[in-house]
Amino acid sequence: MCADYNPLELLVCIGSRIIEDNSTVFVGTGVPMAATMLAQKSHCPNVIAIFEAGAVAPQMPGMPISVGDSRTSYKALIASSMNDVMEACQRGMVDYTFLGGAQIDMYGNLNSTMLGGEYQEPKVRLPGSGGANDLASLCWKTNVITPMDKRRFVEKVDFITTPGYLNGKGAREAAGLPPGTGPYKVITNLCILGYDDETCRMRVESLHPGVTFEQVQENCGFELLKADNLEITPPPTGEELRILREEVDPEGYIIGR
Amino acid sequence: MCADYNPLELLVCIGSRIIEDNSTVFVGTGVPMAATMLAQKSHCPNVIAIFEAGAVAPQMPGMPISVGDSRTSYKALIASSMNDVMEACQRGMVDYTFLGGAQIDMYGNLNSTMLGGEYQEPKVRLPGSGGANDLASLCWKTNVITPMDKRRFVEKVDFITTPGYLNGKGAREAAGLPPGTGPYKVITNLCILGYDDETCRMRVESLHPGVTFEQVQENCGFELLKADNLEITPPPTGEELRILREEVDPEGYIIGR
Amino acid sequence: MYDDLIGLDAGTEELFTDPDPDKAREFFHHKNRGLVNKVTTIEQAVSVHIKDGDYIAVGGFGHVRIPTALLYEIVRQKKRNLGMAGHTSIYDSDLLATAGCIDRCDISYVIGYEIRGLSASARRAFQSKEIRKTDWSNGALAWRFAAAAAGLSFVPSRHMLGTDTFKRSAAKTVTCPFTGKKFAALPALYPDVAIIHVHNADTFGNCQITEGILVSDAYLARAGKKVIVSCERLVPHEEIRANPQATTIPYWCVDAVVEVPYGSHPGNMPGEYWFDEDYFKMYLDAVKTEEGAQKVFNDYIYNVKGFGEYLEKIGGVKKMRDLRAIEKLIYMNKC
Amino acid sequence: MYDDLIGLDAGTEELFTDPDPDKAREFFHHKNRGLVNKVTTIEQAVSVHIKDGDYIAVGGFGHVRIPTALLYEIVRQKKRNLGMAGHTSIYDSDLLATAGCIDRCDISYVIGYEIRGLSASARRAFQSKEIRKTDWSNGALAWRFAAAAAGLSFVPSRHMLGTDTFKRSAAKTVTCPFTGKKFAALPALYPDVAIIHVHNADTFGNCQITEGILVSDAYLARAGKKVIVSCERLVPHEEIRANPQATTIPYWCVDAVVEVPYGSHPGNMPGEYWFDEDYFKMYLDAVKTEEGAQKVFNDYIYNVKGFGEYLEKIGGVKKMRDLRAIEKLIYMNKC
Repeated sequence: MCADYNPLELLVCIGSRIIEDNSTVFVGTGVPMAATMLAQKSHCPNVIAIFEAGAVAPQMPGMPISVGDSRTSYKALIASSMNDVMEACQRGMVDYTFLGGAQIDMYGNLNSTMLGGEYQEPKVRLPGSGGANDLASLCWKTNVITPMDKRRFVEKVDFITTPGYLNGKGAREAAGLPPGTGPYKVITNLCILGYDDETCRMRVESLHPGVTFEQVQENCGFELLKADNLEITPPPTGEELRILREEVDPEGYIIGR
Repeated sequence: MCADYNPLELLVCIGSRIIEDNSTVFVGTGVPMAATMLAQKSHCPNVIAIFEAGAVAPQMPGMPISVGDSRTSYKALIASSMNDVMEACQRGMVDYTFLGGAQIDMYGNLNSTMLGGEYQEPKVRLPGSGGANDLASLCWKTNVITPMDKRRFVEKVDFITTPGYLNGKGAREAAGLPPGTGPYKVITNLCILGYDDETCRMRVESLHPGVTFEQVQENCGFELLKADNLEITPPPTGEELRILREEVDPEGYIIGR
Repeated sequence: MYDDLIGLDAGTEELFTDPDPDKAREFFHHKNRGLVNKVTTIEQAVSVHIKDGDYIAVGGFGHVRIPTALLYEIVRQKKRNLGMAGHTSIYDSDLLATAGCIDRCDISYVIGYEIRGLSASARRAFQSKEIRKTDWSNGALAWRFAAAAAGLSFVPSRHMLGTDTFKRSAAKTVTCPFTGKKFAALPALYPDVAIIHVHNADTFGNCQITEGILVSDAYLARAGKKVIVSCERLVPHEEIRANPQATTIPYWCVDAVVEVPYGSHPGNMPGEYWFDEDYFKMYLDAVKTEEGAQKVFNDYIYNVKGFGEYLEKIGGVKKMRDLRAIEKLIYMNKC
Repeated sequence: MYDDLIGLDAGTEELFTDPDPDKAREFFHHKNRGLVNKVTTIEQAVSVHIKDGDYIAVGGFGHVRIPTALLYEIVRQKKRNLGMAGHTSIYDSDLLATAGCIDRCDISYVIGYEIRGLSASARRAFQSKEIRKTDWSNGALAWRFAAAAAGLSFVPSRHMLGTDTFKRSAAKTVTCPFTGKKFAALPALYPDVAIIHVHNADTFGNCQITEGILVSDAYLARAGKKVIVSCERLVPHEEIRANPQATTIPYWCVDAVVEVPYGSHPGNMPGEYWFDEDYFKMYLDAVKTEEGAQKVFNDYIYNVKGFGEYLEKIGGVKKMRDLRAIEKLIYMNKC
């Protein structure tokens, strides 16, 4: 069955596939939460979801609206504090995190703080780091899930809220961030991107069905690298979409149905 | 009634009188615990006793054997962690502590670590700081309760486990300890001592009934100062002794009856 | 590109609070340790304990276990020139920023409403120079409270480095004397007043948060020079003593206690009631324009006498019963 | 007098563990996160997870909620050259020092038995050069565990300064970049193995300490590279999930779980059983001489097959019932 799906459903389904069972995943609001729930209800029954307000591994009775609401600690293994879970990240216990942002550059640096203008009087003020800076600094692998367009994928972000590879190889370590951490995958509506080992620049690794590399490049504000073995992303399966629509987000908070 | 009492009972009764109601008192094992319980059952119903393992303000059903045992958290207001209560001290929330030691000098420095020999191979190894260094560094006023003799009250302690005034006025601050803290009273079987404001040296402030200043000096290994208004300590009352023997320490753990 | 960020040793923005632990110790030295009745009214709690110019911090998670009744009262009493910790902050900072109560903010998360989108009025307020800003991360503010709770002036940490978040903070760096490694140094944050909503409190201010997550409230309550607690219900002192492990905030941290059933509406109170999504939708729609914002503040804050009248307005006990049913999964057929 | 102490910038003694947070991170990176059954035997827990030369730390408070069964097994398996955190340490360090298991110790409190006096055998052991010593305070070790739990290499603190305790530590000093004030700098302590006794654990290692104080065990469990838990009873996984606020130690910290009813005897297990004062008296009398120490170790550890036989020897279920009655105040007429 070639299912019909919208771009958000695509993001959630593809995002959920990166998650490994028995790994620890620090989960943000929105699409990442839906992706994690989908993973848990499909191929990762024992993924350990961690929420920044302090909950770990709940059996969520429905889609949380907040990473701090009562659904995140429903039948959780531990309901503790933001300090405790952030310290688990800093200690090296957390494998993955999933983030978003208003801007991202070729090194995976993210902006969720401001667009244009001066810092004290920006054109557009955004929420700020929240936990994003912490997670991208301290978790082992940082994934980004975001729609792709030229306004979002930019040459230079207006503000580095959250560190990617900063300006290239070795820069994170030079700045003082823990070694071995950094961006891992970027899941978009068009493709899956990773990073080149040497340059730390973003590179297309898998094209979603019907999408060409040129289309991706057209929707990106910087020059993209291309993986040697460019793959085709398997589309969302009927079963993935069913679980997503019926069990993960029946109210359509995230997928907008 | 002129009650008959032993030296430990005297120490406990006199010690209990320094405690003020509605103050926070960090309580150590033994005589300090008995003094605090006596205070609570007499003039300080709302003294807040804090125990280093994490308990605060219990309604103790009997004399604890340990500052970490279940009696210290029985009907307590909070049963938390050593970190939490030590941080309360560091934050300035704790008024008094009561300590002991194998040696004390004229500046109130205490030794509970070792006597004689080299550090790695001492003649006599003692338990070490426990919480004493923390409390004497971080609580506002440090009291010592101890029997008095020349072996204990010495010119120079073999090891400063726990800071008094170190070597005089300003030395604590120079070392980096929080300002405004330091030794307050020393309760002995012979007298109550305080400290001279200018020199930070120990000074006799009140003689127990029947004790002369000369007797005190004979039992002390360093030269004592004498307060201008040397007082006579009121002896333990019958009521104090009754509460101590019947309610605080009926098993005689501390007072040895 | 970005080279200036990588070697930066100190943020460039303003530190709004004094991290000096000895000044904080002096304050805590004289804080009352008595087991005295601290129960008061919402009006008195705010008028007595919060002064114009104070720096405040709010417990909970922005729209979860927030002290809404106290926040409304701060707005109603037209407190001005407040500083604020915009830590995991949502409806709380939106209210105070939109109403013009704050003139400076340590931001880690403001304006956003998680999956609901953004508040236009909060965005207008935070885009203006009228609010002086310093940026941090959520972890940074959590650890700044913990540093203050521990009576320190700073703690090391390993995030923020290399980013504009660090540059636009007031953090510095420090070298570890054991490993020679570079860390961020976060200044302790001692708020003048912390306001926290809890499930249960006794009249002395011993608080138990009986369900859900703690965020950083155990630290915040200890860091705050003054602490105002609102609680869903007062409980007998003996109930606290029956389970001392559950005490999150000991009484000695607390200056005032107010009993406010449903005091976190429209927020989620874990174990008690779910978000009022109808209210949030109405609010976020209304504040899209300045006029709309004025009207919703008039209708729900300025022109109501207090939290009791507000509760009637949003649907009263029937509404809260419905939100409880969602929270308790009573009407849900998918769990 | 004492002038040398006041300006001292670093302690002179040995740092027994590596505070490098990146080496610790690398270890934690590869620690299993799976929800797998970790239940094993006392023998296996000790033989598999504790190697000669490891640095261990013991939860509880020396004679309160201590993992006695694991300690006896370490003695019985004749582990050698262990390092140890002598934090609030009583019967635990006495056993290991007397039996010759440890050759180095971070001391904050050893040898003493609080109001019972001292252990002669522990004193003999700690007076000898055979155990390399470094001194700290209880607060220092508590904060060193917390620093490790937070993934740091050091934390600042305000004690120890000016004393021989600082001099004979491996602490250093650090200047606050905000206030210019001098602090002690405590190196994070990541033990190779932490052993902790709790009330309830599930088979995955989620632990709830249901009564009494926590000492530093929440931090210790997170600081330990490996963690062995003994529990009074295994509980269904669902029981943990029913009250996640009560989880002190999450499963991902834990490598092995053993169920040992009465596993803290002769220590006090809050809510379960009181100290066995008869046993402590017997023990402290016996260890006054080396021969007596040898005999009591033979009688109660080496020559018994395991903790079950030990329990029979000390009076079995009847004895434990009596200690429970004292703990529960059932026979006490003064409460």
